[in-house]
Amino acid sequence: MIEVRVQAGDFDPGVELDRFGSLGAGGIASFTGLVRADGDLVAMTLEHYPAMTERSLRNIADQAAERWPLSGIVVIHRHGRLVPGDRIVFVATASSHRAAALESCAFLIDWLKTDAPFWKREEWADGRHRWVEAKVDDDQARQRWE
Amino acid sequence: MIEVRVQAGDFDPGVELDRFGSLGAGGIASFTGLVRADGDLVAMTLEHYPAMTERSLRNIADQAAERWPLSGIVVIHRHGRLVPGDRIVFVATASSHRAAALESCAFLIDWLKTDAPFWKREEWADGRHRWVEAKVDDDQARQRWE
Amino acid sequence: MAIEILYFAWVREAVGCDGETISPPETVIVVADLLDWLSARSEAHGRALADRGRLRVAIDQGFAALDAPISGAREIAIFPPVTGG
Amino acid sequence: MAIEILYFAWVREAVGCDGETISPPETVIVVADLLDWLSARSEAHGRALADRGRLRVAIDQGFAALDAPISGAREIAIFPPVTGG
Repeated sequence: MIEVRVQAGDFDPGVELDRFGSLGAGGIASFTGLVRADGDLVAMTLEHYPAMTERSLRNIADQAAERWPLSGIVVIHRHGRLVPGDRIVFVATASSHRAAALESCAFLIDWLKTDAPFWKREEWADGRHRWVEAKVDDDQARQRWE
Repeated sequence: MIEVRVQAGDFDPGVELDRFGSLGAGGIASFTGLVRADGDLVAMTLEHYPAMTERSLRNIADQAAERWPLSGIVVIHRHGRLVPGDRIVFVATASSHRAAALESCAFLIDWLKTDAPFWKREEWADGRHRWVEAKVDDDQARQRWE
Repeated sequence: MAIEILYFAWVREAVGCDGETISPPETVIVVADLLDWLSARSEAHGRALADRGRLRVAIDQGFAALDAPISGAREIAIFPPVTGG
Repeated sequence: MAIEILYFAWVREAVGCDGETISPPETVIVVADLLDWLSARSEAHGRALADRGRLRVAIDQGFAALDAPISGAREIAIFPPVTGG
């Protein structure tokens, strides 16, 4: 089971994890990314490239499926305007090997950060807005999987 | 927030993850361990050492809190008789650094496997029962954190 | 042949539009040539596309390097390094 | 002083009881001595405690090695390597 979703609306991590329960796997790992409660941050808008987004997420999920023995992969990424505390992204993997579930989860989120066509625009309390800059850290995190 | 629970009853990963939402962290990692749907396995009974269990889980959680910048840690471990598909264990960590959340989650589950006083007894369809043997893999997984 | 150009994030804001349909001359062979050619379209284009190190390009929805040929491309997107996840 | 001994998992099944209260002689100084002394209590004890490599011990709810002194201990648990998680 590989499932990829790009959506404006929220998702429920509990519901997603429950769906994995029926796969018979021994372990389920998940990562949920949220808009940080960061001082005067008012909102964060995620722009994306619709024609490319789902395809790139699917490609990343397929790569994880090739590298680890997984019985399930779910990747969900939201777009649009979000406020602090809102969920942005969710990845979950199921496997009979706990290391496979945890590592593939880390892999998926590292790759998402560098390979999925999303851009974050922050709105601050004083009216400024700012496009988030890509982090060198993220490139390094991705490179450890090469 | 560090929370450790040892209980016979089930838990809801979604509810646990939602409680982290209010911590203001950027990322939440979780691992859920389930009874594998493994051929003719009928049930698995988890025996534990009540006077020691909660203390050892708390010690493991404290070690994670010392090593990584975490805003939340939840560890839940069930005991008693469980059937395939049932949840056994849940660990979740919240951090503003995704690597800290994912690594500490792996650390917690690796340490639980070698340091928490639980023993699994399997019941098979033909009436046999068998105490699960500790795995060398588990010791190695734990040692990588030393 | 006509190519659909798309801009995202601050590149979109700096150029001042979501995208445009162009028909570059035959001398425009690789991505870098295209960026040079687009830069000459207006001052806003010039400013938006000046720093190649801060730009990424996708040809027909796949990431492409500066030396990738654009021959046969239908859609070319120009944007900053991604920051999702 | 009396020490509470607890057995878990297959050690419990092999010994045939959850635990027992004992008062070992002064010659029983470390964990290994205690295992030797307990082994002599019955055939079941002897079989259950024969293979030291398959046993783990906790003194007052903390893991202890075979050469750990038992002096002052109130509760000593004997069990197989743990298999939770």
